[in-house]
Amino acid sequence: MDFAPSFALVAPELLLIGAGLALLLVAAWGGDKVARPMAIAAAAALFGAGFMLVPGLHFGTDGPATLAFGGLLKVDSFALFAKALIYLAAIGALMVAPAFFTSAAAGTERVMRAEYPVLVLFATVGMSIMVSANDFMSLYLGLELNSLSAYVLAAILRRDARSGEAGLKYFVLGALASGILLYGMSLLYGFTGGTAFTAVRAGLTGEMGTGALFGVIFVLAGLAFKISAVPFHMWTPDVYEGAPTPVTAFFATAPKVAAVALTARVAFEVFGAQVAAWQQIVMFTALASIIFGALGAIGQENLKRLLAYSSINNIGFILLGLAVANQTGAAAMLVYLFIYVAMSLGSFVALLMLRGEDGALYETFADIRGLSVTRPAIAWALLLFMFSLAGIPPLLGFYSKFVVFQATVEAGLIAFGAIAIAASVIGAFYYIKFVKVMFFDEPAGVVTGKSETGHWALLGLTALIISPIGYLLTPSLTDLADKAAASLFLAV
Amino acid sequence: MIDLSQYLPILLFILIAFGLSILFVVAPMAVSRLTGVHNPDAEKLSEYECGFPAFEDARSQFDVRFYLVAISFIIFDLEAAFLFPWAVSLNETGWIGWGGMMVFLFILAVGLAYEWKKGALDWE
Amino acid sequence: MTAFFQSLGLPYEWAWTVATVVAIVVVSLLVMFSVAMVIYVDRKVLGAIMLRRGPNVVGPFGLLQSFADGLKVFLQETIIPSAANKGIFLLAPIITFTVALAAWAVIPFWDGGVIADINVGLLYILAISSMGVYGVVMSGWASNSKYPFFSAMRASAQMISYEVSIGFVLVCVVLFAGTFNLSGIVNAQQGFGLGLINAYAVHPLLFPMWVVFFISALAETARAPFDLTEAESELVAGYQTEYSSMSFALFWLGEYANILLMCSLNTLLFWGGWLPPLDIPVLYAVPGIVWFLVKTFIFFFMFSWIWATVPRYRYDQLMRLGWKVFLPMSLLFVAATSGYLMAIGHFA
Amino acid sequence: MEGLPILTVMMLVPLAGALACLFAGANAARWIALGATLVTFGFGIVLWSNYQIGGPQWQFTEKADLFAGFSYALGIDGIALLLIMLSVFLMPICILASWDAIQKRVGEYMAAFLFMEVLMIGTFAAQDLFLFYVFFEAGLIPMYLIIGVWGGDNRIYASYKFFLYTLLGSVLMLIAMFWMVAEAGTSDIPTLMQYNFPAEAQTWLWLAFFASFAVKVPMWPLHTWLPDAHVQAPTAGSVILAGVLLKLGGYGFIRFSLPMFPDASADFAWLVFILSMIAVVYTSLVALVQADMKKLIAYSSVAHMAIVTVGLFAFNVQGLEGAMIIMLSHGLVSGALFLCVGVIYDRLHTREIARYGGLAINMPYYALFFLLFTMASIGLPGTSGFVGEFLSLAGIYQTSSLVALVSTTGIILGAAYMLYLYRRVAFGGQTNEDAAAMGDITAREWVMMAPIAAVVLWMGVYPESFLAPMRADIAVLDARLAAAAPASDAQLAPGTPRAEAANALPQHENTDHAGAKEGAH
Amino acid sequence: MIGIEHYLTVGAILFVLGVLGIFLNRKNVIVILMAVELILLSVNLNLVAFSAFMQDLVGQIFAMLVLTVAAAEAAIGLAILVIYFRGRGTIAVDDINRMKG
Repeated sequence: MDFAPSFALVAPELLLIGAGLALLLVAAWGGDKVARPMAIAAAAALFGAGFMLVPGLHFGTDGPATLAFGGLLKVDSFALFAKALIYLAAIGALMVAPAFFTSAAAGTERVMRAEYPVLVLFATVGMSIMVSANDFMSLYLGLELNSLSAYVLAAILRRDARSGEAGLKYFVLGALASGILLYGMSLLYGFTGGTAFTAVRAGLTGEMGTGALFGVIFVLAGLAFKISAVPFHMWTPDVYEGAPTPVTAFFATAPKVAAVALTARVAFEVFGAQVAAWQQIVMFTALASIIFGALGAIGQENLKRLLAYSSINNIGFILLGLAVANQTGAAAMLVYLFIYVAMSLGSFVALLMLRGEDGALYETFADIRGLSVTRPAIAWALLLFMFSLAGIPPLLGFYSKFVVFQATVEAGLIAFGAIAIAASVIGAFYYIKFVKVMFFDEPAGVVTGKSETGHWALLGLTALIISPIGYLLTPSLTDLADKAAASLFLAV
Repeated sequence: MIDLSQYLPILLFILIAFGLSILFVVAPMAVSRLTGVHNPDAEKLSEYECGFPAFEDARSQFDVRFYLVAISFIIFDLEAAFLFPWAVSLNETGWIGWGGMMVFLFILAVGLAYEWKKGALDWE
Repeated sequence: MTAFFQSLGLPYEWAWTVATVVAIVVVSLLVMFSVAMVIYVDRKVLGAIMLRRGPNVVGPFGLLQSFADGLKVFLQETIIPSAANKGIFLLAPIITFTVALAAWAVIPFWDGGVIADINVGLLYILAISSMGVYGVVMSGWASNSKYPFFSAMRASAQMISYEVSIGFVLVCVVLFAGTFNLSGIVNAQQGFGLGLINAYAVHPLLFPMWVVFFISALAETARAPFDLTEAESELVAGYQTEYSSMSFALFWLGEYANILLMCSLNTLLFWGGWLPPLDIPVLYAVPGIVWFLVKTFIFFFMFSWIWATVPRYRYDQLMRLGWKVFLPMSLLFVAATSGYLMAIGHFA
Repeated sequence: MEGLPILTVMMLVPLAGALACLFAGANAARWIALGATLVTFGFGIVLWSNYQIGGPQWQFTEKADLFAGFSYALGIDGIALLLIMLSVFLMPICILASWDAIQKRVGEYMAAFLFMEVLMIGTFAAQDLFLFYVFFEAGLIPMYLIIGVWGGDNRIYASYKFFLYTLLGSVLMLIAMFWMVAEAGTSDIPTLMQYNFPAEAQTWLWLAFFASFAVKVPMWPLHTWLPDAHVQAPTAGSVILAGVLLKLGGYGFIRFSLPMFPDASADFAWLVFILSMIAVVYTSLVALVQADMKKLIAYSSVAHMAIVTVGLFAFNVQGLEGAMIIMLSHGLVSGALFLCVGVIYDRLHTREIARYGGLAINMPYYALFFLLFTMASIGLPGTSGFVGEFLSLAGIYQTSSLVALVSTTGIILGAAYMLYLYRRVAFGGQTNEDAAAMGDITAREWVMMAPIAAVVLWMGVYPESFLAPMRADIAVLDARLAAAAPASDAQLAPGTPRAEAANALPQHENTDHAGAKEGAH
Repeated sequence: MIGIEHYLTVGAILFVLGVLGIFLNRKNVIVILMAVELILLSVNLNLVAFSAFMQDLVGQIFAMLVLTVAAAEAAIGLAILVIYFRGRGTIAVDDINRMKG
């Protein structure tokens, strides 16, 4: 068996694993002192890995040539799109970390742990495998590699009680989710006779037996946990609040992309023959996520918690694209994902920049009162992000909702789309509360801390992307998303 | 289907050994009751201490290093679990199988090195 | 034996069952008897090295000393401390002894002299001996007393630490033998050393592994110099402190049964099992079981000898040896052995 | 003018101004904003003078394909032209009105206004369904900020209400737009205006659009955001809200609901009528008892806009023309009235009517302007209000005499509350010393008021200038609606034309009738 | 004779026990860890049973994979638990409530 083509296909992952292992040793010998250069090196590795994706993304790739290791992995355009997004989000999470960990915000430790970049790298590799999984085994492997790294990341502030609690909660519910997912996989294996996606798909054609149906439901439930869709969302606010903010920024972006991409792949490539069985479920989940995400956010005082609900809400819209169950919907979903990553990363960077002189983090509404006077640039950026999240044109957030709803309506799910879009107004309520607090209220706390250039760069970049100028990106974004969605539907 | 019948003697053995053990535990208790040596009192039934009653719960906190050992054990024992089937099937997997396992071992060695350097293996 | 019972007119299934049960009982009783005898040997050897006499009162040369001790504990009162968890407290010795006996199910005493000749015998041994930790932990926990608890923690940490290296050592052997079947491993050793010596241990790659295995076996069975679990000055009698009567004796029996098992594994895995030391036809005249017993006894003698001569390790030294010496070393040897075997075309 | 994308330029000028203002100091921002709006107004005049009456329906068209099936398509007809003119005309006045009143965050304030102007021009000029939506909806952001940051005490409640009401309405419209585009295969508004959607689909689409425009117009009972928003917004914000943003709703009806869903419009005309009738009577009565000047004017806006909707759904030329003229007139007049309130608010910092009195004594010019705009609001002949109201009521009378009757009470009540307001503010004794000590309007305020007054009179005396550009477009719309027009209850009994008719022009019966009604007054 | 359905039933029972253990347990977080292991165990049982039933080795390979991951999961779970315990001094489930909302 010639493995050279397979290795070529997974070259980005190999690079990342190599970098991760090397950095692990650096971390062991260098200690926390070298954490910052390590973060830079990790970001460079991610950048390099991302660069390797460019040809495939540009020309589009699908078909049998994308199968690696005897069909365990499938590195098609869809996987490449998701990977690119994941790498970008991970770079963002690395960029914002050092300033946070060395400030008072990180509690008594005030030191960035050298393991942070390593864990981010490993989590990214896990996600990379997830999105290109073509077999339940590789799916599970990637998922767990990601999850295990993520559990540790959530609890990385060892002296901080909230961080520990976040890690514990994330772990317990994450493990439960993996268990449910796995149980579903074992049933599917038994009732379809294989773990490869193609085999399961073949086994699911025609009338579906009870066992297989249970398998499908369990797998979907487990995935819903991972993407924190209602009714499996309860861990999200606690974890987002408790985890250190750079980690939260990471959680809100990269793993979301990976889990959503994975869900889409499983839904279309594995359960593609049983669309009727899952479409209703996904529709319900999408609507419930939109509504409960929006309702839950009302009354929250903690900004990270609020953004957690916001992410649940956004997942609802993303699932809307999935519920459409056609290629347009999948492409819309990917476009939404990209814009969501930009918005969410930007919001968290802005949060990270809100610090007092001693570096303590401001993370409640009371802290950001009158921010437009004290830190106008951050306030304006946050304003853009919030209106964008609310889907108000001409910001790019509108475009993301636009494509998703367009797909929904074109597929004839009009009532569904109408309910969803009406529910999105509830979400707008708390997004504009942000703006209200920052712009209308009198200044309260003195936010005078300085911010790093890296933060400014990231904030500026994300703000630029979601500003109307971002529409310049949309043609190429649409093109990439279309290619990716097409490769997903090649199997169908 | 794998032939499980060759495991039947093992099952029998375990049952018999178990029965024997129970017999050994229960029989003396019965004997001591019959012979009348069974007469416990509070002092006799108190736990062993240095002459005075225990100050605190015996199951108090213990060193976190025990956890570290347990965790390391799980990881490396499972590594061995992967090695066993590999060791008997090298003739079929050949150099590719060997190379794959070496990569696997290398990654674990890196982990071990990290653990070592971080002091997880020290008992000081 | 099945044939014998069949000849008595029993149908095959019944004959097989009866034969097996008889064999099991025989093996169990033999093991217990051997344990009684090696305890006596242990004490004698210790006495001799310390220039004392050792047991010499009960029976000729004190040969019946162990049986007298056994009778004594049998008639003792079983004390269950009031603070203990009764069920677990009683279950702990049962498990210890059960697994110590059950491991013998796959040990071949001579060619074909095995109760269950399963293809993964070695794995079975590993699995069943790992269960021994449960007996220790349960006893320490259930006693609800300080010293047993600490001892149990120590003992389990120690046992699992060395189990890791044992696992890797076994992989090296299996790489050579190509099977997990113990009889198969023994047969593979025939004429291994230059067509002359029936032992794996003579190979330069395997001899260090045997040393590792032997020392790990000492640690695994908590024999001196690794008997920290019952370091009397610190921990009284270790996890058995609260035990009395036959429950106490079961730990004792189980421990020695495990020691014997380790000795026989040394024999089987590295020193040719029932095969004569040299691959010379004339030596095959001696029955295999004799070779097996002799070799096992030699290893037991070494166990006693070490007990009498080597001072006890500190706990940190013990852990360092296990994790920082044996583990990397055995890991390296797995890679080296497999690489070597691939290179010489052993698997072709 | 050929080749110059004038509409885009008109949007780029204030956009550039907005960006400049964001980074400029307070005083510089004021001048930049004034300059930008004046330049835009100048372009507006160029636009109007180059507009060919009787030329092609859509002029100054620009088109560039974008993505997701929609394009950057601009172009105006007469209706859009006039509304754009209204916007660019009011804008410099708004800037002037904020000249001294706004002292904090001037740059951001001016930027918000200029951005608002971009969006208003864009909304009226958009020829693509989604582009329209983008401009339409984006207006929420600057308006939310204007009310919230520079508004009165209760600004937060008002801004929330404004934002959420409007958003809820418009997202439903978005869904309808998606369906329309999927059905018709194009997002081009002129095409869609001629597209015949299935009748049952029209019902839903109409309702979805109605949800958006009814909030925007606003129609009773969705109007409650309006008094809050008007009262809390700064003066210039109120001017823009009343002057232009309310017109977006009317424009939406005339551009989308009526031509795209004529059948549904006819079916739902009764709904519009009932809501409008309630609005006219109810809000007029409410206005009568207001003690807050801005609130009073805000309620009067609701009443006036109800007459607009009545006129729009009259399904005839008079109704449509009347509605358009009311929109323009109301844009000017209510804006001007808010300015009047702003003038005295700037001096005394209260809007309570009772705090003023006898202003005619110490502020004679102010009282004059105020009087003019009050009369225009009432609809005194010779002012712009008269023309629109007359045409509109004449139009609806053909369709439903009952609706016309009820709507007309609005005029009477309007006279009541406006004159009552004027009496309390300008006449009577000078009860408060500080009110009596206020000086007359300044030169800046002259510059704000005088142009509006001039246009109000112009529109009242010679409405043809404003009717002419729209005539062809209204005719097209009327033709489109003709098939669906609901049965009329005005049992028109055509009389026998007299041979010796005073005007020898060939006439419609309608005009005849309208003339008769006028005589009856 | 024991058929595939018997294995599946046991697996399902174990799975349900594990899930219940997570949700109904209010005392100790360690119990939750054990419940998670129970779930994975039920999965392994299913996989191996199916694998044997279908004469297909993939299930057993998958089971090995699950075993490994279960071990890693237990390791990390314990580690997090230790950190949490150090911070809070308790591992009672009801005390995990620093964040509520």
